[in-house]
Amino acid sequence: MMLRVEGLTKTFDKFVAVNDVGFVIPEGRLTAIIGPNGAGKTTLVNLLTGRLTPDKGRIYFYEEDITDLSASKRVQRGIGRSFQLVNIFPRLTVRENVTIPVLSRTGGSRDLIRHLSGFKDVRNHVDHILYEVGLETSAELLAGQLSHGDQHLLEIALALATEPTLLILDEPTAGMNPKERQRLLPQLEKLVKSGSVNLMLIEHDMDVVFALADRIIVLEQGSLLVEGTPVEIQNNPKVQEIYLGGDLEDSRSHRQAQQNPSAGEKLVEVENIDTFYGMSQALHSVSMEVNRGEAVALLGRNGVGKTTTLRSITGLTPPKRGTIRLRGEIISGLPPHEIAALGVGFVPEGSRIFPNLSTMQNLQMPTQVIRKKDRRWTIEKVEKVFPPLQELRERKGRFLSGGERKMLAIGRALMADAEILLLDEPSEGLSPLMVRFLLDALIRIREEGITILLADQNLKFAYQLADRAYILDKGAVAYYGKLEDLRGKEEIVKKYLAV
Amino acid sequence: MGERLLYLAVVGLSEGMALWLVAAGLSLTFGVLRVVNFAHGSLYMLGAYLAFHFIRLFGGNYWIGFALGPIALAVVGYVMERFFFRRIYRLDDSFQLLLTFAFVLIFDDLVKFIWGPVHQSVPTPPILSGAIMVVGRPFPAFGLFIIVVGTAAGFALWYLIERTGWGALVQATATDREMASVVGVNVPRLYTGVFMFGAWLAGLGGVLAVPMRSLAPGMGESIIIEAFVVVVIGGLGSLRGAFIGAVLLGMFHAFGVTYLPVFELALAYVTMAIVLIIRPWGMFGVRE
Amino acid sequence: MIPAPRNHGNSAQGLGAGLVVTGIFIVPLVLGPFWQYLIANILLLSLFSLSFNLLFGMTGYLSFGHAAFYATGAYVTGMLLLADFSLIVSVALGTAAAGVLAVILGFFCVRHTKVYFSLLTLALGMMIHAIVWKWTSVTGGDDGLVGIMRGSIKIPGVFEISLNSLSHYYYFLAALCLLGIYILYRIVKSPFGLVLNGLRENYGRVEFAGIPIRQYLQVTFFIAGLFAGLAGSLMAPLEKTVAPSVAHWTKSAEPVMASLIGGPFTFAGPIVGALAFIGLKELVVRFTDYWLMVFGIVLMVVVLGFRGGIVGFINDHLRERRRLALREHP
Amino acid sequence: MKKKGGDGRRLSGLNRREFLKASAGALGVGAALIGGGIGFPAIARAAKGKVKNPIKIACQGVASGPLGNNGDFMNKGALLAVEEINGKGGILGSKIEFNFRDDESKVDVAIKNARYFVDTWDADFLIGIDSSGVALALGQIMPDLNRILIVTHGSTNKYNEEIVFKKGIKQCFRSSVPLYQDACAGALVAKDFPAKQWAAILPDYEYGHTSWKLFKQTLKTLRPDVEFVADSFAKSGTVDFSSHIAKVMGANPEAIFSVEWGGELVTLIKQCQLFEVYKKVKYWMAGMGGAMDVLQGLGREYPEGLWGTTRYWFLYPDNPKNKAFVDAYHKRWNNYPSHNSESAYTAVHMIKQAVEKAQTLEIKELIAAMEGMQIDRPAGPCYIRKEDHQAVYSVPWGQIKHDPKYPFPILTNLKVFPAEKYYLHPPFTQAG
Repeated sequence: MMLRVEGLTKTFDKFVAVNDVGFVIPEGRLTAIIGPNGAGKTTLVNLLTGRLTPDKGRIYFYEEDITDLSASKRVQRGIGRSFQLVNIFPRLTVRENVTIPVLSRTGGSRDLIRHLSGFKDVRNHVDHILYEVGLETSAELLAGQLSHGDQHLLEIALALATEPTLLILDEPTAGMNPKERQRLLPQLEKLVKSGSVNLMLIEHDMDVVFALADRIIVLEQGSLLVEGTPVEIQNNPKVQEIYLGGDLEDSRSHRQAQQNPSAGEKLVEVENIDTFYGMSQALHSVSMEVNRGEAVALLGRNGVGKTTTLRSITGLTPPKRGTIRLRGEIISGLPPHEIAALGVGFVPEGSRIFPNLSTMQNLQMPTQVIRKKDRRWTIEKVEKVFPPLQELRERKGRFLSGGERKMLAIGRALMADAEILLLDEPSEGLSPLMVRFLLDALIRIREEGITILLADQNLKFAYQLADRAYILDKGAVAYYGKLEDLRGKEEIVKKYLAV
Repeated sequence: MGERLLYLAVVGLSEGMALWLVAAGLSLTFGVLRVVNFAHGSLYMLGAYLAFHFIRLFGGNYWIGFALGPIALAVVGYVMERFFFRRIYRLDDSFQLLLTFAFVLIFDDLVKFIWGPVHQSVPTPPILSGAIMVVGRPFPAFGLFIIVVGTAAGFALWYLIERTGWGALVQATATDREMASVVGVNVPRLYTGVFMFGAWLAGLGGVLAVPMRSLAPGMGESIIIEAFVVVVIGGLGSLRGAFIGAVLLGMFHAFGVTYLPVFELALAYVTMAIVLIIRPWGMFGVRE
Repeated sequence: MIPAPRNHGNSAQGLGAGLVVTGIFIVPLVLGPFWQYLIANILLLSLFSLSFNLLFGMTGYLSFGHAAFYATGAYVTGMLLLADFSLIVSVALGTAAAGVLAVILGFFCVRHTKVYFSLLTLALGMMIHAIVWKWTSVTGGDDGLVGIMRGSIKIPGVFEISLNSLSHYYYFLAALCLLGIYILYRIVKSPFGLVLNGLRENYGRVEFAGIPIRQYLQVTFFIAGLFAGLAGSLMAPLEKTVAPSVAHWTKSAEPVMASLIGGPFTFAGPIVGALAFIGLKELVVRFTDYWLMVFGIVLMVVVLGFRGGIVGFINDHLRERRRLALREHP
Repeated sequence: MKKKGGDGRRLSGLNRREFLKASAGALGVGAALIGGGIGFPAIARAAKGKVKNPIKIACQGVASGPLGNNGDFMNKGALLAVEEINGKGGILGSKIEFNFRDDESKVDVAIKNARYFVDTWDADFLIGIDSSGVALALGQIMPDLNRILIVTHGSTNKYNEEIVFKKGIKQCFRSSVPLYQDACAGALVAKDFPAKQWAAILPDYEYGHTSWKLFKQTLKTLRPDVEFVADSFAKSGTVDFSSHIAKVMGANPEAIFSVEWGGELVTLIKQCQLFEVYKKVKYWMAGMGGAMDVLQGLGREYPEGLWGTTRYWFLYPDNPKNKAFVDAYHKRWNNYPSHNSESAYTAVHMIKQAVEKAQTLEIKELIAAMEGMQIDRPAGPCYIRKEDHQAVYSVPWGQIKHDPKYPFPILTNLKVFPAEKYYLHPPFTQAG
C-alpha cells in the first residue's frame, strides 16, 4: 500500500474537523477527495502532509508510520503538496521559486559559498519542470506578477519540484478563469498519464474530478461518507443529497415565497463589476439586481465568486470596475461602515461574531455606531426570532455553538437596521435540525419585509427561501431566473451545482 | 522583618504604578492598532514638560497642569495618528517601528529646543508634599497618590474596555476589524481615538512623574524600555497583563535592590527573557 | 509596495564594486587620518549591518540585540590584546567567541515567531549589556577596556609590521572587512541564500519544499553573529578602547537604521545605508547640535517616501527607465 | 529658550535662519567635505615667537540627552574666554578660533570628533569631556593625535594615575578638580560631624564606587569610631530612587553620602524629601550638590542645611577676579557659571598662558610650559601639578541656603581645605 490512513481524528476546540477517517490508496491511482464546504478536506490534507498533527489515528506511507514526522521530513519521504490559496514566493522570480525545492531535493541548498549560477544541473532541472507546467516563458518574472492561473501552475510546479511519489493538489482550479483551466487540465492529464507520480486531488470542479479521477472519496462533516469509482459516486443518492440538498419537494416555503411577490422596486443593482484580490480577478463583469422584499439566491460551487460578490456589495472588497447601487444611489466606493449604515447587513461565512464580547454586546454594538430614530429591530424582537439567544445574553461569543453563532451573526446584522441581509453560506456546517430552524427564522425575517441575498451551495435551502436565483460559474453569471424554473432544467443543475 | 517586607512591597507598588500608566497606553495602542510605539516614552516626556509648562504658566498650581497636560498630549496623539501612522498601517512592522523611532529623535530635540537642556522640576502640590507613616516608616503621600491614581486608572480602564459600549467597539475592532466595519464601526476614527487615549495615558504618567522626578530631554528612553518589558511580560496587547507586569516589575525592583543589588541592571531583561522563552505570548496574552 | 529583491549581479555592479575597493585602498595615500578613521567606521558599520541584514532583509527576522555579538567580539579581542596576544589571534578568537554566543542565543531565538524573535533578541542583548556593565573585574565596568595596543602582524623571522599607526591598521581593518563582506556576499548569492529569501517571502512554504527551517535559521543566526563579532573585533584596536555602550540596544539600532535607510532587500543596501548614516551625521553636526531632529526628519522621509531605502529607490528608478525604454523602441 | 549671540553654530542653539543657512549650505559643504580632507598632515609649525594664526581650540562635551546641559555650560564658558582673549588681541597676536561638538558621552563619537578636529579642522588644542570613560579613551590616543588635551569635567583619578603618571602620556591635563574633591574633601568635612552611622546612595559605576571607597577610607582614618551601615548603587538613568531610599533608610543611618549628579541628584533629593529622609538624617553630603545645574534644577525645592560641593563655586573666592568673571558670564549668557563653565574658561586661559610662555606650538615645549604652571583662575590661585598634570586649587564644601538675591539656593558656611591636603599625591598614597 502506498498510503494507509487509520482512524484519523482532529478537533479544534470542540469542533470536530476530521472524524475517524480511514482509507487506503494503492499505487498508481488518481484519487479525488470531494465534499461540501466544511467537510474537512483541507484539514485532512494538512494532517497527511504534517502541517497539523492528529489527535487520534496513524498515517502509513509505504508501510512506514509517518504520523510523527515533521512536514519537511515527509516531503523528503516523497509526499508533495500544493495549496488551495496560492502559496508561493511572491517577490522571487518564477525560476527562483522552483529552484528552492529542487535544491532541497539535491541537497545543494546546504551550500553556503558556491554561486547559485554554478549549479548547472539544478538550473536544467528547474527549466524542465517549468517547461512541464508551461511556465518556461515567464521564468524571469516575479511570481507575484503572474496571473492568478499561472500562480496556480507555479504552485503545482513547486510541489512537483520536490519529486514526490504522492502529490496532493488542494483545489488547483479554485478561482481560475475558463482560459486558465483550459491550460491546467492538460498538464494534470499529462501527469496522470506519465504515471511517475500518484495524485491525490481535492477539487470542487466536477468536470476536473470526473475527467481525471479513477477513485473518489466523499467527506461530509468531517467523516468519510462513501468511497468508490466515479460512476458509483455519481449514482449514489447520499452524495446527491449533500450536494443538492436531496428531494426538492417541500412546498411550505414556496407558499411563503409566493406571499411576498417580488414586485418591490429595485433595492440593490450590481452593474458589471470586476473585483480583484491583489493580482487575481475574482469577478468578471457580474451584474444582478435584488428588488425590495424578495429573496434572491446566489448559487454555484466553491470559488466561483459568490462570497466575492457579497464582499463587493459590503465594500470590504470594492470592485475595480462597475458600479453598485442601493435604492438608486451609488454605494460602490463608500467605506464599509457607511454602506452598513445605509442598511446593508452582512452575515459572513462562519459567522465571525466578536468572540470576547457577550451576546448582548454583539447585538448592541451596531446600535451605538449607527444612530437612527425609528429602528425596526430591538433586542427583544431579535430574541423573538431566535429564542435561544435569550438564555445566552451574558455568554461570551467564543463559548457559543456554531448554530448560536449563526443566529447571533444574523441578529447583529438586523440590529444594524439592515434593509437587506447578505447571507454567506448560512447553512454550512449546521445540523439538519439547525438548518430547518434557521430556515424558519429567515422566513420570519422576510415577513418583516427584510430583503435577502443568499449565497449557498445547498440548493434545497435556497429553494425553500428564495424566489429568484443567479448561478455564478468561474466568476461570471452563468444563469439567472425564477428558482422553480430550475426544476425543469436538470442539465443546468448538473452542470453548475450537482455532481 | 515582616514589616520591612510589607514596606518594600508598598515601595514596589508605587514604582510599579508609575510604570503601569505608561505601559497601559503602550499596550492599548499595540492591542488595537498593532503598532509598537517606541515614541510612547517621548509622549510621556512631552506630558511631563507640558504639565511643567502649564504649572509655571498658572502660578505653580499643580492641578491645572495635572488636568491640561494629558489633554494636550491627546492632541499631539491626534496629529501623530491622523497624519503619520494612518499612512503606514499596511506596511511591514519594521517601518512602523522606524517611524516611531523618528518621533523619538524629533521630540527629544524639540523639548531641548523649547525648554532648554537644563533640568526642570516643580514642587509637589502642598496637600501631598508630606509623608505618611506606613508600618512605622515614612512613605511619600505623593507615592500613595500615585498608587491610588494608578489603581483607579486600572479599574477605569477595565470598566471602559469591558463594560462600556466604546470598550466593546475597541475590543471588536481589535479582534476583527472587517466585521467591525460591516456592522458600522468607523474603524479609522476609532484608531485615532484609541491612539489619542493612549497618548492621554502617557501624558498622565508624565504629569505624575513631574513632582517626583527631574525633567530633562531624553527622559523618555529609560521609561519606554521598562514599559516595553512590562507589556511583553504581561502579554502584548493585554491590559490586565500590563497591570500585573508593572506591579511585578516594581516589586522585583524594590526587593531586588535590597536583596540582590547585583542584578538590578539585568532584572527587567532577565524577567523578560525568561517569560519569552517559557511562554512567548506573555502571562495574559493570547497564543498566536 | 516594497521593491522586489534583485538577486542578480551584473557587470556594472561588479565594476562599481571594483572601483569602491580600489578607492578604499587609495584613501590613506590621499586623505588624512580623520578620513581613514571615518571610512574605517563606515566599513565596520557596513559589515555589522550586513551581518544583521542577513537575518533581517534576507531572511525576514528583525534582531534587536545584534550589538551583543559586536560587543562580544570587541571585548574578547580587547582583553586578549591587553594580555599581549597577537593581533590576528585576538581578532580570530574574538570573532569565534561571538560565534559561540550566537549558537547559544540562537538556540532560544529561532524557536520563536518573528515578533517574539525581535523581543527575545532585545532582552538577551540587554542582558549581555548588563553583564558587561557589572562584571567590572573583567570588562572594566563603565570605563571599559582602556589602553588597547594594536600590536603587529608578524611571521617570526620573516617579517613584522607594526600596526600602531592608524594608516597601517586601516589596511588591516579594510582588508578583513572587505573579506567579510565578500563572504557574506557569496552566502547571499549561494543556494543557501536563496532558501533564506524563501523563508522571508513565505515561511510556511519552505518547509513543504522539504527544508527543515530551524536548522537553517540556527545556521543563519550563527553566521550573522560571527560576522557581527568580526566587526566588533576589528573595532576594538581601532578605538583602543571598548566601552559598554557597544552592547547597548541603541548600538543594535544602528544596523537596523543603516539597513532600512540603504534598502534591506538588496545586498548593497546596508553598505550604502552605513555610508549615508555616518556621512549624513558627520555633515549635520557641522551645522547644528540639533542633529537628532534632522535625523528624525530624514528617517520620517525614508519611511513615508522611500521604503525600499536608497538602493531600492534607485533600482526602481532604473527598472522604470528600462521599462519605458523598452516601450519606446520594442 | 537660551539666548545666543555671535556665531550661532558654535552654540548648542539652532534658529530657523541658521537651519536654513545650514541646509542650503549642505551641498557646498558636501564638496568641502571631500576637498577639506586632502593634504594636511600635522601642520608644519612656525618658528619661536611667532605662532600660526589663527590658533584653533576644539571643545567637546555632552550636548544631547538628559546630561545635555553640561556641554552647554562648558561651551559657553570656553566661548567667553575666547571672545575675551580675541577682544584683547588674541595670543601672541594670533586670533583664537573655536569649535564645539556633541560627544554624546560615547567613546567612538568622541574619538571621531577628536580625529576630525585635529586632522580636518586643524585644531591645535582639545578641551572638554564630561564622561570619565571618554576622558580615559581619548587620553590614551593623544600621542597619535599629537595634541594637548585639557579635560574640564571628567573627574576619574585614573586619568592622572594611569594615563599621565603610569603611562606617561604627558599631553593630558585636567583643569577641573578630580573626584577627591567629592570624596576626600567630603570626609574632611564629615569628620567634624557627630554622626557615627553613615550610609550612601551612589551611581552604579566607577565614579560612584571609587568615591565611596575613598570617602570611607579617608573618614575611617580620621574618625575610627564611624561605621558604614548601608549603601545602595543605582544604575545610571534611574528615575525612581524609592527602592534605594527604602533600603538605605532601613539601616537607620545618621548621615548619608552621595555622589549622584545632574538630573539624577535632583530626582534623588526630591524623593528623599518626600520620604522625609532629612527629618531623620541630619547630615546629608552630596558631592555634586553645589553644582549649578542641580541648584537651578531644584530651585526653591532644595532643602536648606544639606551639604554639597562642586568643582567651582561661583561665590568663592570673593575677590575681584572671580567677580569680574561671574559678571562677564552673566552679562554674556544671562546665567551664572557652572563648574563646567569655569574650568572650560580656565582651560582656554591655560592655553594662552602656555603658548605665551613657550612662544611656540611645539607640544614638548607647551607641556614643559604647562607643568607646574601657576594660573590665577576665577576659582582662585591654581597650579598644574607636574607629576600628574592635575590642576590643584581649593573648592569649598558648603551648606544649602536660600538667598533672595538669586533665583536658586547658594552654599553658605563654606569649608575650604588646602587642595594639597586631600588631592592624593603621587604615588597616590592615601590621604590623611
